[in-house]
Amino acid sequence: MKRDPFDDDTRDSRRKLLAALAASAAGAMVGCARAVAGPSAPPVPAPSEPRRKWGLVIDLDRCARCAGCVVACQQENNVAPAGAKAAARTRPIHWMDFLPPASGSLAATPIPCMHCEDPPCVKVCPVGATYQTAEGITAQIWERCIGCRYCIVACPYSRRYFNWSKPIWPGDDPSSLNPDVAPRPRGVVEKCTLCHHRIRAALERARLDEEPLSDEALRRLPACAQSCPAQAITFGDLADPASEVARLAASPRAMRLLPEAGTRPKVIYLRESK
Amino acid sequence: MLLVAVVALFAGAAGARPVPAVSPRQPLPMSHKRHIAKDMKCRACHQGVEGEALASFPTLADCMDCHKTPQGHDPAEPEVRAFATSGQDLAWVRLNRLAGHVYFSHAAHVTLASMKCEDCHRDMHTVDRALTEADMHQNMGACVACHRNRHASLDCLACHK
Amino acid sequence: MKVRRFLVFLTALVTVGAYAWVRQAVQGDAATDLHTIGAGGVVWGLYVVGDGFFASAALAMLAVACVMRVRRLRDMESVTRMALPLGIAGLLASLGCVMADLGRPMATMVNLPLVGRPHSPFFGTFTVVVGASLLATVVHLALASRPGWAERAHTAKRWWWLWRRLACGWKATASAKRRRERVDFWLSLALLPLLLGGFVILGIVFGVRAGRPAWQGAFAVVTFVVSGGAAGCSLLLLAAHASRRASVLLARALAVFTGLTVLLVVSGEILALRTPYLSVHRYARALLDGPWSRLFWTELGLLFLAGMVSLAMAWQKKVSIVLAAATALLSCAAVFLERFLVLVAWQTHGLGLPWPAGAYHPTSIEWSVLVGVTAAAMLVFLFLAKVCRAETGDAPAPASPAPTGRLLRSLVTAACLILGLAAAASGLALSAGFASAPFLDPIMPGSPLVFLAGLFVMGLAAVAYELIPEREVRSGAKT
Amino acid sequence: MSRFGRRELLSGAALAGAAALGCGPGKDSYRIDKPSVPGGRGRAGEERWVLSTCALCDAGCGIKVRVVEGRAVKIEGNPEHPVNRGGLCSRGQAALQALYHPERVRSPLRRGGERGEGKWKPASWDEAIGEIVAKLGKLRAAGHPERLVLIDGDTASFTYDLWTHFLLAFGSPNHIGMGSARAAGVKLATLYTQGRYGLPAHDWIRGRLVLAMGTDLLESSDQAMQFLAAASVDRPRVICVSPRRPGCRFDEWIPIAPGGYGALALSLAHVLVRDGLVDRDFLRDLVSGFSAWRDQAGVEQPGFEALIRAAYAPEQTQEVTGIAAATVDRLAHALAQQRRVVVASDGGATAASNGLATGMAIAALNVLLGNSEGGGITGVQEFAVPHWEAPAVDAVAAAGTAAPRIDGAGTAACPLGRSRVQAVPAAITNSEPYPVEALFLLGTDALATLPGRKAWHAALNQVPLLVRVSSWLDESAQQADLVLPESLPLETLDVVRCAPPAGEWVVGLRQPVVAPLQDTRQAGDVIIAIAAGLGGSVGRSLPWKSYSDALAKSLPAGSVADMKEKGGRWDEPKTDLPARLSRKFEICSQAIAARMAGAADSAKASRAWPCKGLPAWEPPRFSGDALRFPLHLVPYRPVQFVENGGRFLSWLSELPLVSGNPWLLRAEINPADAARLGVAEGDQVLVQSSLGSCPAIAQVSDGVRVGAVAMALGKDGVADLVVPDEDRWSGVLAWQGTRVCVKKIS
Repeated sequence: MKRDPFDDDTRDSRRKLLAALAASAAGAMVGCARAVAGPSAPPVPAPSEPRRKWGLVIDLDRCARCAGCVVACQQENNVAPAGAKAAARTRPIHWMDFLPPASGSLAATPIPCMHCEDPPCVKVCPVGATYQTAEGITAQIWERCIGCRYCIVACPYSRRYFNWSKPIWPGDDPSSLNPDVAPRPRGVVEKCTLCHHRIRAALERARLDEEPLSDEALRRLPACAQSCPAQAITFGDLADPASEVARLAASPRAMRLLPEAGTRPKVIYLRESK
Repeated sequence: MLLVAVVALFAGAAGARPVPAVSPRQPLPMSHKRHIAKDMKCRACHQGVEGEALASFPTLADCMDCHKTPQGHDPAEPEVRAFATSGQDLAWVRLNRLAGHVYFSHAAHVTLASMKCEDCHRDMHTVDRALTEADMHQNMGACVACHRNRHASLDCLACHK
Repeated sequence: MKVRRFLVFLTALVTVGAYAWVRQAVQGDAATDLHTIGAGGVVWGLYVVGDGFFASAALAMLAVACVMRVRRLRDMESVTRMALPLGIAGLLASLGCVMADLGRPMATMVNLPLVGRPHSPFFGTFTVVVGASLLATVVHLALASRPGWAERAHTAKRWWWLWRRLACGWKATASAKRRRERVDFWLSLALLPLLLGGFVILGIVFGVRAGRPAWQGAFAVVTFVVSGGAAGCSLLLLAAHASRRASVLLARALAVFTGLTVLLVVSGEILALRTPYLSVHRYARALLDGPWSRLFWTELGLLFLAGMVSLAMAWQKKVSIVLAAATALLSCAAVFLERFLVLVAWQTHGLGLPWPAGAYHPTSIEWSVLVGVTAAAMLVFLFLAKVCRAETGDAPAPASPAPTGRLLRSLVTAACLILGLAAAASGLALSAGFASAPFLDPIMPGSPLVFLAGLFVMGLAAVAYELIPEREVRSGAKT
Repeated sequence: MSRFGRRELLSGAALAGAAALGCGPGKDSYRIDKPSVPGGRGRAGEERWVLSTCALCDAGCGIKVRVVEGRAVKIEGNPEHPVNRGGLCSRGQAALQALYHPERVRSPLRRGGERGEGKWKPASWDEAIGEIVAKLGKLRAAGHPERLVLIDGDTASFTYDLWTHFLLAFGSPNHIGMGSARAAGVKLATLYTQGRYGLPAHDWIRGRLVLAMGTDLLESSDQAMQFLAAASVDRPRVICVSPRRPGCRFDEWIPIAPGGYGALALSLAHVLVRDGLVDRDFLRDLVSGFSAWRDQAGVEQPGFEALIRAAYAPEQTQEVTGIAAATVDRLAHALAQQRRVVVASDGGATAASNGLATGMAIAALNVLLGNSEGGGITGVQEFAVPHWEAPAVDAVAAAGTAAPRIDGAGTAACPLGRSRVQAVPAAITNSEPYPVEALFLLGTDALATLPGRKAWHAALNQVPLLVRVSSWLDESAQQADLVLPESLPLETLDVVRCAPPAGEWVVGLRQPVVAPLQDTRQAGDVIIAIAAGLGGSVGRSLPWKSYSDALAKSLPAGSVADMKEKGGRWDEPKTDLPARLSRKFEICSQAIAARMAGAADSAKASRAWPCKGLPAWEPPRFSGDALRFPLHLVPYRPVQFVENGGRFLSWLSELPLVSGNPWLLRAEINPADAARLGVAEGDQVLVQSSLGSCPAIAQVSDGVRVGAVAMALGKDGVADLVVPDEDRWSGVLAWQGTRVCVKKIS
């Protein structure tokens, strides 16, 4: 390989390599030592930030079932349309979906991932591709996933989707893809991330501007909540008693889906009232 | 011990993974050394570095802010003006590219964590041209190690997207 | 000639399966009839059913064989001997099914050994059931076949050198035979908990699903184990037709297993019909008179028939090869259906939320892969059965003085056992990570591999014990 | 250090594994490699939000578009915009998919083979416009400018006004809107009772009860966002009246027989008057024609009160509405009790042979409820119009404009209508009143979305020059001689009239969010280029260099620049509603009387508007033999319905609002009917009308009234079932007036 005459980091890279070798050896040893010593300490959140618990409240009374949130989610999260052919085989992906009305109920229910406090999907993942973040998001790391679909089977809400084939954008043109979200390859399970990239950006922006992130700024943060014309979807920190979501979650209309599953969802519905 | 060696071997091997062999030519033979010698800061040209995720490259207009008039005796300097008159876009070739599922914010690292450019990039004091090869060989191990040392978030979602 | 034609037929089936698998690999899982759950489909289909069927049958066969070995039933030797290659073939088939099911098999081979999580039943299925049982069984079979190999090293015209290498130092001395037996006993005893553990884990995968109020789950675990026993016994019955006593014993066991399965399936169904949970009730109705009713009643009918036939054989104390084959076919089909219905019908009709009911019609690709895997497993079995033949003069070991002890052997064996146990335990502990949240990674990457390696080293204890020669024959041995 | 080097291990092992298997490391499947952008991508990572106005329906919601490195990547609602206040429906967001759609027409196309053969030759804009100019020039030279016909679906944007302007100068009266196929029934009712053509503006925010007539509020695109935005503050109670259970959230659903809305409205009025639930002072002051009155000749005329008292007791109408008298009583009392009521309707209720009368009856009900006192109608929307100098009209143009319209609107055939697009095919085929030489088709895929596909097909084939202005090679474009690809709204500058709630006045701005991706042009630029090509008085009438120049002149100086900051112009929302009615509400429309008087004598004799301008409701007329076709077809516009090119947007097609395969066409049918017909859920059925047939999947649901079959428009084949009958006065297309039968396909 022809080397750049100005590039003098050949030595540097060797040094780096050696350093990496030493570091990894040390790391492995410390790892062993730690394992013997006991459980490793969980990563500490930055000291100034209180522990948050993100949640969504969906007001079924306000929701008019316009499905704007569905497209907003697909657009924001680079969900490829299934296309007429694949959809004919009922394999569309909708992180935000609509649950058909149960008998006795009047209308369909928008249903994102419930971000359970005790997520069954996390328990069954054989490789730790899905886990719960410190702030309560049930996350999925695409590259980890091996595609066994155990999490899909375990999820009582069927809120996980498998990429049955390679995602294909209309005309193979990825122009409209959101650069903040990685598209998922074939054979990987994907799911709602509560627009964590938007949360991350908002937190970062707030820290850069040196202003605390207010509850008002958070309420419409995820794409679904932002798009909702009736403002039926509210996002926020359930752990903060002053937040709008916490207030709504305390409403007598509040309910959770399948409470008997013991999953304790952090997506809370407000019953239709009238 | 054997296992440790294997781990180390893997780690080293992956860390030294080669970057693409093609050396793209940059549109201008811009000398970092001379700019830095004039006491310019990195952010003067890489404007996004303090407030945005991407550090970004200077546009032709940014260059022409200074180079409308000759600034020194570099024989290459007239090239930038020639470029401006030709009407072409100044298309710098981006060499350092993260994996597609990694999020990295310059603002978070430079402004919030007060890291220096040289902590990750090479020192440009001595480089007499624009980069023709990626100068970043960071990998996840390095990211995680640094995050751990600085008590930054170790959450997967802190960096993955 | 007949055998050769059969081999050609099997090879053709394997080729078809391989072709189908390649097509699936190219097209993606869209080539199957698996769909998004809740949107009218199932995410787990034929492959996982096959995995459950093969694994449970194999585990059952191995368990039966181990019990016989542990009880030192000498005249059951032909059965126990067949059980090992059958078990290996079954475990390999289940492995094949899982690999065909995975969305990213390549990533699995990297990620699972590196960051596998024992919390997941999938880890259990994969490493304990398939990996560990397979390893142990292979060790077991290899050791048990050494006398046969040694004999062949003398008689065979071709390949004698290979047999000789494989037999590596087998001397048909009385003490060696005693040692052989002892190894068999301990290996079987060690395998039993492993097999039972695997059984339970698989039963959990198929039965109690995390987070679901799956009422039928409580029964499903037991049903899974019992029906697995039925499938295993029926297959063993086919293999054991040479030994009358073994056959009758197996027929009796089979009758019990099938009867129990019928009982469990029926009572499970009745219970499910009477639960207050809408989803379980829907599932039960789908079996009783819904879209799955035909398969459900077929399953019960097959089980009943198999039970009747085996009962008749046990009663008559006579087992004909035709009847044995028929029962094997009947009960295997029934158990396969049981797996299918528990897995698929539950996904189509048993969801907790009011998603529309689903349907599942496996594509030709799925069937081809399944058939290919089955055929490949049969080939493996035939190969192993041929290679690992018992020696002809299989006389019981004479009551000779106890084998002379040897410090080195004891030391190495003990070291292997302790080291292996330590590695397996620490591997398990490390990969379990003791809830080192937030991301539930093993404390050290690769610890699942350590766990497996530990198990392997434990298996090596048996090898060491058997291979390290007696002091007096040291000069003759070539270990 | 417990998790050190996980990544390395993974990738290293992957590399080793890959190497062992003889293949190199794969491409990074997570990387998004975007193609280059015309005009450069800007600074790396550069990101901005551009304000604009949505164009997927006539509501005109404010949008903001996220543009990263020169590409639009997300559309969101503009939180400041008074129409939608930050929200955005699925349609508006799908505009992004249109922008980057691979099937967009990339440059002007000229037909290269027979019509409909699908052979195209790319042409330059100069060639295409040259061809049009040559043809139009000949028309004017021959003194027949009226033979140019323009069918235009987009009335919201100023481009529509520019076309009108152009046609005036050119000399054709044939600017045919799509109103009769949409909400003209409601708009004409507003015209004849309140004096302005347009949807009534409701005070959604203060309305506490919404009575939705023939609409589920989401389908009624013009009003959906106002309703939703209002619901975001405090959701009113929603009562839906329609044969099909609405898809939106509702509190009560009253199934009604198709075409019975007017009778219901009059019955409700009857109960209100009978039980003394109306505000007589208000009616006296602000409403004319409620009680008996004397006309100019001094003859006493019966008022609205007499009409409803005589013929519209709930007991009298229950047969035609299918709603029990007790229900009507209860409903009327609920309305009266609530006071702040919005009686909403759109094209759904009025798309019947009694459309105009139905619209007037609903308008009357609104007024009877005292809605102008807050909570309901506050008048009609005030629309912005461009301030251009009147076009120069020469003799040819004057003569041409004076010619009758080919769709017969305003003539004896359709005395009270403004346009009648469904009459165009017959007019072309019969060359009645004169042959059509050139047809411009804009904003609608007439062949696929309007009923009577065969007639349209024959007619389009007969036109010597058919120009389709469209982004898609849709069905109508397939028949065209020239396809002119218009720039999409996200690529162009335009000014649009939005449909705000009552008391507000909103003009939206569309601005180029991204540079045009293909060789496309804004329709306004095309008009100006054609006018310039024609020269003479036409050229002088459109003196602008470009459409953006014309826009700058259409509004006060500097407006467009200001609007770029906000995404439009609007007053601060008025908090001191109610704004009073702008003029007296004429329950007994003098405008209708005047128009009827003006119509030809023969028409007067044969087709006198009954009841002298009162909402003279007649039972609906249905096409098709009741014995052979026993069921009523209820075509509806689902949430994802987009008139122009909607089927190209897969996001919309895949909305999970139906279970199962969203791409399939479903026929929703009541379980009682299904049992009678032997049809089960999921069966393949054939829906037949006297005009055509179309296969569908049966969806057996109690969400459809007995005797009705509901099918979503926007999918192939549904429009073909509809027999294009119409209201004989207003020309409103009777979408709801077709009988069908359903057969199981074995």
